[in-house]
Amino acid sequence: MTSVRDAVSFDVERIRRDFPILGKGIAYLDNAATTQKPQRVIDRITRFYREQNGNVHRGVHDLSVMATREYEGARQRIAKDINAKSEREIVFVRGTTEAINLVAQSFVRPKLKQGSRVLITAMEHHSNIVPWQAICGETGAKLDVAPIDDNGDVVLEAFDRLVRKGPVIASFASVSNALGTVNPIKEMIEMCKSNGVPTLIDGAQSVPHTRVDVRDIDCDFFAFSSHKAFGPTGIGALYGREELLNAMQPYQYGGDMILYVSFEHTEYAPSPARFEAGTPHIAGAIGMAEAIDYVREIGDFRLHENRLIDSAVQRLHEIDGVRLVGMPKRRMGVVSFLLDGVHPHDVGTILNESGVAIRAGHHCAQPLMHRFDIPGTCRASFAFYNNEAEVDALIAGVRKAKEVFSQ
Amino acid sequence: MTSVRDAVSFDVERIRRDFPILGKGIAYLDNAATTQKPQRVIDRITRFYREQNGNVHRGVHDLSVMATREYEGARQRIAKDINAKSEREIVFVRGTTEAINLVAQSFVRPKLKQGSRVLITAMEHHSNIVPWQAICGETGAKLDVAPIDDNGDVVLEAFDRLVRKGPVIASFASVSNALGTVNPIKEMIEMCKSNGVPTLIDGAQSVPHTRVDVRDIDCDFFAFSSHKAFGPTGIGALYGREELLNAMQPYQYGGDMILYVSFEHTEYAPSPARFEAGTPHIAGAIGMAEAIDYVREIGDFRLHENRLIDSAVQRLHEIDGVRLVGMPKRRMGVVSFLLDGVHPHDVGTILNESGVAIRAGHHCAQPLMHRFDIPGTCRASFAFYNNEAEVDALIAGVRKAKEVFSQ
Amino acid sequence: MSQLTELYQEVILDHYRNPRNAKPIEKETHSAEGHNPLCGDDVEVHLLIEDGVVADVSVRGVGCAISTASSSLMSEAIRGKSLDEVEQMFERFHAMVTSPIDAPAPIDGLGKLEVLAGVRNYPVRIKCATLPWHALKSAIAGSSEPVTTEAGE
Amino acid sequence: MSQLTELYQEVILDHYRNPRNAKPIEKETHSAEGHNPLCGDDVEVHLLIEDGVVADVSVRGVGCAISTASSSLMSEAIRGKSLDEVEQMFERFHAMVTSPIDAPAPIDGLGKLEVLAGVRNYPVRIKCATLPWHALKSAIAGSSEPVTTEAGE
Ligand SMILES: Cc1ncc(COP(=O)(O)O)c(C=O)c1O
Ligand SMILES: Cc1ncc(COP(=O)(O)O)c(C=O)c1O
Repeated sequence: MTSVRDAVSFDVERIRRDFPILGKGIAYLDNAATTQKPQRVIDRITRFYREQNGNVHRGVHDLSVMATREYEGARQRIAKDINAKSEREIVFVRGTTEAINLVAQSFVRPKLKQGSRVLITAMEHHSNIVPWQAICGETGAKLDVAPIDDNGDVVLEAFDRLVRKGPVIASFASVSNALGTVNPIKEMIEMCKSNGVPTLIDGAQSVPHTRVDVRDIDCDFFAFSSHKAFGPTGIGALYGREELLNAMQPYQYGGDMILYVSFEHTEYAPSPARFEAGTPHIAGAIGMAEAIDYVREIGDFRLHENRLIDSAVQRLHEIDGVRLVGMPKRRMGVVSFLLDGVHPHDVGTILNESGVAIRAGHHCAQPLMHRFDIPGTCRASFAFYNNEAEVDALIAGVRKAKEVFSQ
Repeated sequence: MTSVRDAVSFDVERIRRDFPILGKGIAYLDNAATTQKPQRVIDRITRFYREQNGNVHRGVHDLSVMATREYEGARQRIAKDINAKSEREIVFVRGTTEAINLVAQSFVRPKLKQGSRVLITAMEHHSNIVPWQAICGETGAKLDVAPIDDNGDVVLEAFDRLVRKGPVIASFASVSNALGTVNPIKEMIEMCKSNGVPTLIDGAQSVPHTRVDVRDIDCDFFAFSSHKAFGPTGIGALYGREELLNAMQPYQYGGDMILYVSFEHTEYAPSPARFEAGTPHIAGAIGMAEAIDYVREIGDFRLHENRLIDSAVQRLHEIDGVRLVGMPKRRMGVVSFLLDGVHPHDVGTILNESGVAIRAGHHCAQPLMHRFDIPGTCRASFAFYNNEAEVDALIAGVRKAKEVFSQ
Repeated sequence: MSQLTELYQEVILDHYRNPRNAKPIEKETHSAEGHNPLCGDDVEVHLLIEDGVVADVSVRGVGCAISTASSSLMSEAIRGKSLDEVEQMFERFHAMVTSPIDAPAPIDGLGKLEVLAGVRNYPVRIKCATLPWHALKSAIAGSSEPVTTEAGE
Repeated sequence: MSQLTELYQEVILDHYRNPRNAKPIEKETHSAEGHNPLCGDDVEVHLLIEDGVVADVSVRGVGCAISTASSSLMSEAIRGKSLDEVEQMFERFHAMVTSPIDAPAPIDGLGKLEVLAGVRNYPVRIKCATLPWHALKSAIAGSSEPVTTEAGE
């Protein structure tokens, strides 16, 4: 792969060739749902199964040792990428959803009682709403929702006010999957810290676009999914401060997460083993680390991505009858919009006929849709491998939808 | 691939060529830990990522539709293979461990109170012990353990007696991963049914060797892992009767498992969506189904496997100083043994030097080891692709270990 | 006619823009709701069933063109029909929208509803067309559970 | 000498078969347990520390040849040593068994313990050799938690 190059020289056409699914006639603008995989990641998975496949931990034979080394190496790679203190702060999970459920069950739930609070924002994904609802419902705790303004930005004063009520956790997205809002997470975490409130960042939508430094933002937990960051399905990571993780209850129970089992008594291993009962998704973890390697090597694509998004926003805005949903101060990856008199789902179908893949619907953010009093939006979401020709296709498709519905 | 052929014509040398990792000088006899993958399964995963990758459900564009079709098709394939009534009875999970945890949390836990009982056997894997310990500990329920005899067979009268105490569930392995014991699950399930006791079968070790018919055995739940059955890591299936699944609490909360979310109230979807919060391991499910297709097409390998196991048992038995652990009435896949005066771990290291991959240790079955008053065993475990030359290598390796330690 | 213009033909757009029978009815005996989580479509079906006949009907909802038009067309089609006829219509409609695309759609006895045959070409949209029918069926069955298209169809 | 015969050399097999200092001691001031979930090894270290010196020691356990021999050799090596010397020995031992295999092992000052250098070639077995040392350290530190090699090494 290419070595680090500067932003100006980011060559998207060259990068596109690394992705076998691209260039087959589909303008893939559904990256917030899942991303495409570079051949290198696919090859890495293949190589694992062809040459290194064994079960991890506790094996004395070479394949098991090799698989363990690669699996634990992947953990170290991820720890380093997000600047965790140690690889023991990285727990492999199925994805962001499982990571949030893990924190909800093992960290938050035991602390909840009647009158406790949990704080989220009005723009969260269902995965960052429903786990909290469930445990609040079970314990009589209250779920506080920090409001957002009409642009789709969190109202910080209101957030701060809710932080001061002392929730057991504040859990919020770094980037909204439905609006593209970039939250000022450093500032928000700072508010939480100065009130002793632990934080969980749902990083599903920022990780594909920007590198996170968990020690710099100083969160307590950070969750993300590999499949949204150019890696395989079925794997993701939960970062947690080691001292918190080791004080938490296990999440699932079984092989590998215990030190000692008898029928009378069981001792649990420290993190990360404590949270990884059963055979993990070994190939997934390795592929996830490979995707990180790949992304770190292709150079700085932020300028390219920003230009693309700006162009999409601008050009959609110019179409008569298009209304943008969310005009946040800072945006990443996502543009949500509506076309007058045409339901998003119909726009989606017509765009698909034109070879443009977008998502239509509530984007697993129904409460946010209620906030804007709409049933859903059309969402175009971008990755570094998208290009201006794909924005052209998007614009042409929207115009086509307008035409079909103006009969 | 080849079409169905009869047992006599099962050509192991030909089958071995389907597995790229075989024939590289390692006699892989650690199949109970994880199995190797045929090229066809690897290719299927590659094809998904290269041509069909999209997020499942709710997408209007072709890639999402295709991914959904393949993912749900995999579910149907699995449902058909195990003769479930409907694909809605198949929940995708990370593996057997997660499947058992799911049943423990969502089906059993809400029914437990002080004095309730849960029934397992003395030969269970930690994954089928610790989840029950955890919920029994939390609720004051009692974990009953049906004893096994010196041969490693469940004492059926004792099992029956414990069934009559009316446990909330009886959960037991179809085949022991540590001893190779084939449990008479049909008979055991029958005992449970006639006492109204629901059953969960840990099928991790039988599925790689024999086809299950869940309606014939008439269990309520059945759990297994793909990676132990020639498929990818990070995926497995829980079968459950539809009416039970739909009456159960969700397991994890998030996207896709809900019908409707507001901040006040959330409605859960029926099975399987109810239990599949978040983006699933799409490639894994597809690869798992492909592995099933492969295995069903290579012909009947039971005779071949049985001969191999019989030979290993026989030839190990002939070595002076070797003691077999477990002499069950029926055996599948696994031979556990000890070499006098040599710790299993040292045997494992020496076998590895001789190019033979076995497992040494407690096999995540510490209580079983206590039962036999041993710290662990050497375990050779077989799949259909093993051959007599690999048994030769095993025997040679054990003799070598004897020699090294007889200095 | 391209598949797209077949799907979004004028009759459908007309029913989408001006859904019939959307006003509340004065007297009702049966009702049900339906959700399609895919589109976020919601539909409510209210019926006045007298002597085994659909004497009055109201169908309301927020939805895409297909589900809205399907609701509206359904409301017209079932008014005055006996429950047996409605049941038959349901079966026929279902058969039409799920029929294989390599043969002509079975449109017999469906009348105006045949304009929805184009949905066959868009498997992911079939649920949009059948949502009001499922809600209808559930209303007639007297079930109080909201129906959903989530669990397959 | 092959790697295997280096690993399982006579001294090691001897200490495996006849572990030294395995009898309980009469008076003890410090003790700790260690587990290696990989092998199922268990070890107990009991110490009598007087005036900063290991005056008596007992190490018992069930384990593989490597951990048993390492326990036995350790017990001999630390008897009569000051805590500082023991600490230094721990560091040196650790450095030896984890040293890269492409250079000679650093065996300076390790005396008889050097017979365990062969473990370097078996990364998966290093924990076996270090288990008793970790238990020792934990005993000296007065920690009551059993140590484990699970969480890395
Ligand atoms: C009998 C049995 N049950 C459960 C498990 C756990 O399976 P997994 O690690 O795939 O979750 C295993 C695998 O080791 C097993 O052999
Ligand atoms: C902001 C956000 N959080 C959480 C999730 C859930 O991620 P996953 O489905 O990978 O568990 C998503 C993905 O849709 C998301 O966009």
